[in-house]
Amino acid sequence: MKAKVYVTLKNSIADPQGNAIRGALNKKGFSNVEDVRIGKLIEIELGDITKEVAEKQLNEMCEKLLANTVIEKYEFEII
Amino acid sequence: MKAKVYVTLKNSIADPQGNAIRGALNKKGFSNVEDVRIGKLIEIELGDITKEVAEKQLNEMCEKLLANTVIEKYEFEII
Amino acid sequence: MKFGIIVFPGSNCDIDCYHVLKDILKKDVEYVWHDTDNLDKYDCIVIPGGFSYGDYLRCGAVAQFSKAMEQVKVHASEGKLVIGICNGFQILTEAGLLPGALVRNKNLKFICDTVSLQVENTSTPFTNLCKEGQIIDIPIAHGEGNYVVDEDILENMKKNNQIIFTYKDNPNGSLLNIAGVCNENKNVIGMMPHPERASEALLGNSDGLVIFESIINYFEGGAKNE
Amino acid sequence: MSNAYELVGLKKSEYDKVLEVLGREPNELELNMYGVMWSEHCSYKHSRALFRHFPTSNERVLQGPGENAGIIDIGDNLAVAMKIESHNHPSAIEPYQGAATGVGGIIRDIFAMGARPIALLNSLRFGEIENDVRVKYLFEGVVEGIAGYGNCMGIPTVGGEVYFNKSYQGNPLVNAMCVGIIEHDKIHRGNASGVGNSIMYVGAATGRDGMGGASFASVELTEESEEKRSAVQVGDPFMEKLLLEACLELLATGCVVGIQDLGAAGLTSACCETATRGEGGMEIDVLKVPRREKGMIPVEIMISESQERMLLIVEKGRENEVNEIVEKWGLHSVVIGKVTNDGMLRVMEGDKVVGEMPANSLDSSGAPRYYKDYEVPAYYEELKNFKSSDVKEPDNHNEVLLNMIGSPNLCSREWIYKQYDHMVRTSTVVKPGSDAAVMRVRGTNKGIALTTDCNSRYCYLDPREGSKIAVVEAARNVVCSGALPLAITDGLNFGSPEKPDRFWQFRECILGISEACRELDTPVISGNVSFYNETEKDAIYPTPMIGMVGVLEDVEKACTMEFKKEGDIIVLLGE
Ligand SMILES: Nc1ncnc2c1ncn2[C@@H]1O[C@H](COP(=O)(O)OP(=O)(O)O)[C@@H](O)[C@H]1O
Repeated sequence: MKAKVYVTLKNSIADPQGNAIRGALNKKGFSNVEDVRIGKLIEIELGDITKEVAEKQLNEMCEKLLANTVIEKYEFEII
Repeated sequence: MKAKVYVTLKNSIADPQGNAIRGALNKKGFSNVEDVRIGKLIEIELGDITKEVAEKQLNEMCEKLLANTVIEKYEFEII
Repeated sequence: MKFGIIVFPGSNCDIDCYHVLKDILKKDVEYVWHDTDNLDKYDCIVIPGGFSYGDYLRCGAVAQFSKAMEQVKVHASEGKLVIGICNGFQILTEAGLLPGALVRNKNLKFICDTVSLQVENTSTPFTNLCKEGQIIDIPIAHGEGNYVVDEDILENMKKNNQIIFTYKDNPNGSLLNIAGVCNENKNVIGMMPHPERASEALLGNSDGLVIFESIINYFEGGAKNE
Repeated sequence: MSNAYELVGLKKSEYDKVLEVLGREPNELELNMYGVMWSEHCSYKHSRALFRHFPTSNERVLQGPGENAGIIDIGDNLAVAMKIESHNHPSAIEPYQGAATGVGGIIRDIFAMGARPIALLNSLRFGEIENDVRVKYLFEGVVEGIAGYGNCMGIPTVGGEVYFNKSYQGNPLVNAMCVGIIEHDKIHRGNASGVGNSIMYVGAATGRDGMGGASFASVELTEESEEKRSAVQVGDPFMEKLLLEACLELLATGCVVGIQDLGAAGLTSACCETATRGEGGMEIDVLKVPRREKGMIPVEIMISESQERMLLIVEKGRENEVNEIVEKWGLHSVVIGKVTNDGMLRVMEGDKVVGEMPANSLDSSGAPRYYKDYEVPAYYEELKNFKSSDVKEPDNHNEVLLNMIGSPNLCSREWIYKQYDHMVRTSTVVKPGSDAAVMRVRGTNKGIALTTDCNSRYCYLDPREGSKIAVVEAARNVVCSGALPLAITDGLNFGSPEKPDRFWQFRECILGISEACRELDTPVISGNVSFYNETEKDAIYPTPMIGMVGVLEDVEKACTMEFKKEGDIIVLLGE
């Protein structure tokens, strides 16, 4: 079982890195780019478990380690 | 037009960060976790352009700025 | 009184804190390995700077899971003192012992420099020897020291005087120039600047000593508050 | 490129030498091992012959060139270990990781001697930065990579230098220097001694990183090198921090008889070098080597340049002691072979012998050695006609001064060293921004002063004089900080040694450094050579970077360069 976890900053949190990249893209000629937000994509090889167990585990992993819920939100996808 | 860009390390490139997180998850009781790879998720607000233009732009952005193609590969999705 | 300095894989400033407490202030101090399950004998726990677990994923994220941090929670709940410096501050926020989070510096760069701090609250165990509004020059060295916190929590923190240090000249984009905060009980503090790097004339700066001396005073000198 | 030996970078004459040594044709594994070991980077085949000019000993030198690092006595049973190392080509391709792994490699060289690393320095060269996005990218990436690795390790980066000049446009230089402190009786060396002793492997698992990186560093940068991009190594400073602490703890137990880091040419070089310095032979089993990727074949395991790995030679019977300490630091160690005395490096794959070569034939002592022709370049004769009296005096001196202060080569370096944690471990008494950094030596009143210097424009104009100037500039920086100059480590960066004019520059620089070091009694105790820093068009300026250490008996007497207070008297010394 494999999963992809997407961790992104909450909307209320400023993203200086995203801003810097937006600025760089604008300067490079992509003047239409209005906003850039940088998050994380975490790919996990979960081994031989069922989908239910995987879901339960992923929720726990995200809450405990993969995301800091003070500033981040997460989503995941099992594939 | 909005896009999500996924930037990940090429398979041949070591991912010390992913390794360390795998170790932490294993120790935390998720002993089934076999591999963790950490990449970036970049969300871009592209403004009012057509899908074709968006695709062209995204390819260029990735090659030039968003991914370091020496060690990373990328994919994107227009939404 | 006795200090314990927690050593995680990747801690770097453990020896600096030890040196100040032991060699300069002549206090009883021990290193405590991260897998300890007992902190009973210590009055004040120091969580030092460095890159615990490489600071991979997020600074301080992995360290919060150590056995030692479980004990730090117990220690804090008993009202004993905890001071987290730099990475230690990050670990304390990750562990939920302090409010808020530390994100990337606004300029996206690691910054090593000496900055001026204003002491905002002198009635804590960590600042009781400071003068009201005192300015101290303390080194910083971090890439992720930009303090953020939800507005409602911030309001509470203000009401409760939990903002302890602010930067005179904000180096990293921190909300309200915040450089250090404490918990509601005022027995757990976290600060990005490194007082242990400013505790010796040989290094050209001893402004940081007052923080360690305050802690000692709190235990041994009949603190002026609490 | 049809011959197998050419593919691994060997010349016909070199291949003939392999045939002669083995008395048969090498198999693929063996051929590759010769290829990496006899590359310029590992064998110093074009430079070794000139090293005899260097003064390398005096009563203070405890370890001269030839080991992982040089060691110089600073009195009271204490000594300084130091070395400089280039990581130019990797940094040209991936600046962050190239510079980071350069720092990682030089730190391992220092703790492999048993020394505690206490400071890092670096010397950087880039093309002209104004209006060049590629140069900006390289410069920012390199600085960030150095910061990323050193900061995480908790070793302060306390000094360095950077210059911009068009000769480095396609060939940036990234040289990193590390300095450690050690007690005289705690010095360890990379010897595989004691027949039957165990060869143990500690640290990161082996992947296909930097495959052929050693031979890669010895060829000119061309379009083709783009293809080798997957050869990029990624640094893991956290792993290295654990490795450092574990190794220093291990060395204190006395169960380790030899230790060597796995750098260029990976296991191949570590095995043949330790064997040559020790009992002469070694047998290792590639199947016992921890691997990160599936399906790796013996040759990949033997020449991989994965980072953060060490080879230990452990007293037979004490392997468990090693395992325990290593595990305490969250790492693993395994026995991969044993010391023998038959003079052979035998590579096993389980029970099967897959390669067998005289260990000392791979090592630089057995590698080819060239005595190249040299020739005074045309430009040198031309420039000799230049007279400074022909230069018109500027009308507006203020404007000239402002231009100079604002130029990339003279402006403040604060932007760089603010990104380096230069204060961690609270020993930096004189911080970056002065002539030399001064570090206290914990537990004593002593201090050491550290600097790197080289004005490569001078070295281009006159390699012999320019390199002397580099040495004496370093010495002046050390002296102005209140310290007595003791020794140098040199990072020699040049174009192709196979071109007579470049080789002349190299030879002249060696002679210049030697003369200055002899005069100052600051022997050369370690160093590094990086050749082939040229593109199809041009070579870099000859760039012999000088890293110098000096000692202060009383660190409180350290001196900084700024004016202290109004009314102080200003004296000009010298002519
Ligand atoms: N790449 C670098 N890394 C760290 N420190 C640097 C670097 N470049 C310059 N510095 C520091 O900045 C200061 C000024 O450098 P430089 O102008 O080269 O000095 P000098 O000409 O006196 O040798 C020195 O203290 C030096 O150590």
